[in-house]
Amino acid sequence: MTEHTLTDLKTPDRKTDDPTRFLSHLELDQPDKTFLDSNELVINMGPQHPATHGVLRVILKLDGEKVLGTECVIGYLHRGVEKIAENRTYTMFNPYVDRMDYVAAVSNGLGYCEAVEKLLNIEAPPRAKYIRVILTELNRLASHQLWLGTHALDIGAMTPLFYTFRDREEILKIFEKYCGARLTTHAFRIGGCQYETYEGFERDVIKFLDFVPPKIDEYEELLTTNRIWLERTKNVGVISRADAIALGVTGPVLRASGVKWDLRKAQPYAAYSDFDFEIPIGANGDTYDRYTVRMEEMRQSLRIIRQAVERIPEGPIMAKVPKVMKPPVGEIYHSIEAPKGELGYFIVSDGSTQPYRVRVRPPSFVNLQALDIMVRGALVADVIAVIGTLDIVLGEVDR
Amino acid sequence: MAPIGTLHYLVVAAALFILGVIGVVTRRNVIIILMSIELILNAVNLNLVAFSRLWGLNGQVFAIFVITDAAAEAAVGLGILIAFFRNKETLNVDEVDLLKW
Amino acid sequence: MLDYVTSYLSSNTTPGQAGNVFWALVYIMVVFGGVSVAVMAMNWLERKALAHFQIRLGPMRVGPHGLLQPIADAIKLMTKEDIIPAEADKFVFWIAPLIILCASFAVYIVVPFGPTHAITDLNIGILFMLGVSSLSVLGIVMAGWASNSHYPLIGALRSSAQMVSYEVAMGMAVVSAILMTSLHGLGAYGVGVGTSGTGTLSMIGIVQAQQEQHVWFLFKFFPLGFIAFGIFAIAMVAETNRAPFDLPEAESELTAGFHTEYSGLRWSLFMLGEYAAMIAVSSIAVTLWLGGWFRPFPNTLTGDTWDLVFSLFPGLTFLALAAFAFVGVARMPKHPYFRVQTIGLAGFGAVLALIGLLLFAPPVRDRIQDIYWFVAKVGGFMYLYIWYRATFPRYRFDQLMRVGWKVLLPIGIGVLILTAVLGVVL
Amino acid sequence: MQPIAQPGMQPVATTFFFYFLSGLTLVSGVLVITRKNPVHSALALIFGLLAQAGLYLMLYAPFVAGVQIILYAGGIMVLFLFVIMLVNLERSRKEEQFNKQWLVGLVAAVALGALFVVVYVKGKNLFPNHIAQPIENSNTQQIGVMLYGQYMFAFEIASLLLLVAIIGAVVMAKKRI
Repeated sequence: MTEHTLTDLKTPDRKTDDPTRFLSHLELDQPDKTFLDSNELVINMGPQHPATHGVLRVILKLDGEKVLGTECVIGYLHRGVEKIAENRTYTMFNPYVDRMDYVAAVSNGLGYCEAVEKLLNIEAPPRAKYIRVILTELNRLASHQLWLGTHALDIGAMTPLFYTFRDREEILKIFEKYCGARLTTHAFRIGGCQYETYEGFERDVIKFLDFVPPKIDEYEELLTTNRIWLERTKNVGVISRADAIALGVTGPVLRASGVKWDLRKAQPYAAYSDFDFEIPIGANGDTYDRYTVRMEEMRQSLRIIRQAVERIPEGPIMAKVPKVMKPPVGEIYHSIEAPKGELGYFIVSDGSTQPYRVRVRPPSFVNLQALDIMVRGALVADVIAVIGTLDIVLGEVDR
Repeated sequence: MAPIGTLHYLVVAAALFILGVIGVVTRRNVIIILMSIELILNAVNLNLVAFSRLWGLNGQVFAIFVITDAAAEAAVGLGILIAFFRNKETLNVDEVDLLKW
Repeated sequence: MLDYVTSYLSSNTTPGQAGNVFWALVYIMVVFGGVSVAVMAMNWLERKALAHFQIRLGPMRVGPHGLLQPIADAIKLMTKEDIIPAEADKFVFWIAPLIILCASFAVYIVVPFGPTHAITDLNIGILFMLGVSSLSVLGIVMAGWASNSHYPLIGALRSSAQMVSYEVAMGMAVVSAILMTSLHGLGAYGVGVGTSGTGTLSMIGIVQAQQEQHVWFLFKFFPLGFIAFGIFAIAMVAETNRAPFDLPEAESELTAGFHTEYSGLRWSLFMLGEYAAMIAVSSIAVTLWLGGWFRPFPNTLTGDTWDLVFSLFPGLTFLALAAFAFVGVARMPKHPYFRVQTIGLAGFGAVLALIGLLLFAPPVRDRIQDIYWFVAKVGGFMYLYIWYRATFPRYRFDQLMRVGWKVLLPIGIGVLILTAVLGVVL
Repeated sequence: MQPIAQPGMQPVATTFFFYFLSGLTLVSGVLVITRKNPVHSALALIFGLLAQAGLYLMLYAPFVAGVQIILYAGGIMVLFLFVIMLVNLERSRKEEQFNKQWLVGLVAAVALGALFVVVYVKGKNLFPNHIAQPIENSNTQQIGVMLYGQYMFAFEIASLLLLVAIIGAVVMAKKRI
């Protein structure tokens, strides 16, 4: 056990009412002395702000419009999900994970279910795995659509928001038909799926698959070659390959920096090893690359769903799971590729019906770390673009 | 009421001029001193335009030149002001007592 | 007294020029009232058109198809609590929206809706318009400063820099159009005194110059007029702080820019000023490049038949709108719940149809025609504004400045020089 | 002095407008030099400038009036407001705003006023009685011809002056170029 030293962390002085207090331990770049010296401006962006995607508070230190440093203040949506887990049985905790990344609830459920399955050493039947893949990929699509709409709205393009929400509705309808919920789906159970697919599920999905590609083209038509969009996103919020890896960012943010890392390929879970799909990567690691990567990912998701629907096997959807789950003593870390990046569950079992400790590695939280180095030296407007491109969900950041 | 003639305008201009002078002499804030100078220039303009009604358009042309000069003066003056404020962090004209910064 | 009132009717100048105070006041009332109504209509139209761009319905509840929504909004805004921040500079905070409002409404004094349909015709008309509309930046700066808050201050700084920058490019485009009034082309070089084709700054004079030269300035010295118009069309969007140049009030960055701290009536004054300014700059563009009040092809499609055909347009437009309303009536659900709405829409359609029929009456027809064409052209610009807003993302501040100074201004200067050269050479 | 009678043009309530506008000019002038807050001073100055533009219009100088509005009210005053916002007001507002030079100001004012009175009273007869025919309808054109004809050289010098001012302002306000 190595000794941890915490001396280098200066604790912010919370007694003073100065809003700059959070910046006290930031190494701020010196302001541009060519203009007024006293021109430093500290502004609070959030927690009530139209573009911080919820209740994120970003303290910006500005020199005119240039960002000298940022600090994210989080916790406004903290609900203690991890602590709650310690007082719930494994089954009871399952619906809670839906409330973390509420726009990708299916993925969260999948990660949790698979982690517990791994702990219990059981495996879901193939049909259940295929259903899981179809639903999580649909969820990825829905999450990316929501991201695109809000991101474009942040940059000032109003219309894509309504287009994406129109098409996302079709996905939510499928979810609703499948499990009765639209947002916090709770679609999966430990050991498989609770529900068999409804009558006409395949037909609905196929219909959706035919419906959505022209819509994606429509979004791209509005944005991809739009001059203003290009100027607002190219070379904005650049994060290099090395920085991205060092900060531990994952998901499309990492792939846009040119790292071909996707857990669906790297350590396949569910039924992903059965499908043929590409991992889109970017070159520059700027906001535009993240945009193209996500757009391509939407198309790849459609590919996966089509293969899964065509090849979906018959059979049971639930493995044999004990009524009272008492996993053996031990610990497990299982991670999946959620729409926003690597979503990991670290579960420590003490052999009882309740987990001893659950720790979630949320992709948004880790990706949010990159905000500061992405926006230093940029302008205020870029901060908005970068927050949008990181695709954070505050429910997941704060848990 | 007497009909309005050139003299009326000249009196207004003179009053404006005096106001500008008082402002320059009594104020300390550089910005307001610059504004008082604008007042003086405006008084001159009013005179010029008023006279142009008597002697043709030359006065108006000169008024335009004066406005041009006022723009140049304001730009340079405010530039100096910013440079001054950056170093002294004050707008008080009494503090400008060194020939260097 | 009655002579004083009626004497103007036979004159062929604007009331301001004729020195007729009574008619000038009438015109002022009509124009300002008309602009206010136009702003309300524009508000409704923008919300509806934007909604249909974005596959939604927009206001549908207040009145049939939300027709009464602007009125409901106005009442809401007027009855809202009027908040002045404790740390604000009260007087400046109070006066800032008024400055913007006055600046954007004062411009209408010289807008020529027809050869005699203007409040007055200043012989520095266009200069006056540019000057007065540039005053609204003062209101914005003051609003931002007086709020004593960071977001409004940044918004105000952005906005003043933006408006001052784009005024330069705008001025270049305007000057090249003014230059065209004095250049008849084809050998007539008339900048001096006594030569033919003296230039003019008067708004009415500019439109008449286009008629005399048998060309909209949009097509003069093709493509120079076109480029100048393009520069103006871009700069005017920036001047009015509309998308994609709506940085001063960029919602996602600065919450609401310079009017973040404003609420209720004061806020609505800002909006009124903004929309009035939009209509004002559009009318500058129409006057300078699109032939003002003239109907299409006033010189080629002449003759009584064509005159008749074009004079039917106003009535036909209103009849078409009425037909549109009646289609809406027919498509209303036949549920008792919708009875009031259906009757309201039918009544609205009937009013429109009545106006349309009224406009077919020959005396009205002749008088209304100029105004109709002017308003129709301005309406086209209004639609463009909405279209921009639905389509474009927002520029970043440095990019905005770059476009203004490094793209529009050099092109504007080039166009100006080329216009002058072509005027001499041709 | 004879009132200006314009053929074909009936000036509307000239006397009233003259007193109204000049009153506005003078009151705003007083406010400019007495307000503590520079923004209020600037606001007063703007109103004064606009009132003066009105006076120019009454003097049949529409072009100068337009230039006054565009350049002074729309340009220079925006610059002033911009600078006022840039410099840190919180601190500078606490400073003493007035010099202890009331006496000097008073003396200067009285002396100047006396001078003006003397000049105007004595020189009243020097003003010619004839009035140049105001050429309002082509005022702009006349000024243009004069600017580019008779005053060509001055005009070029003025443009040079503006260029120098631009460069000077940039050099002053920016430390590193």
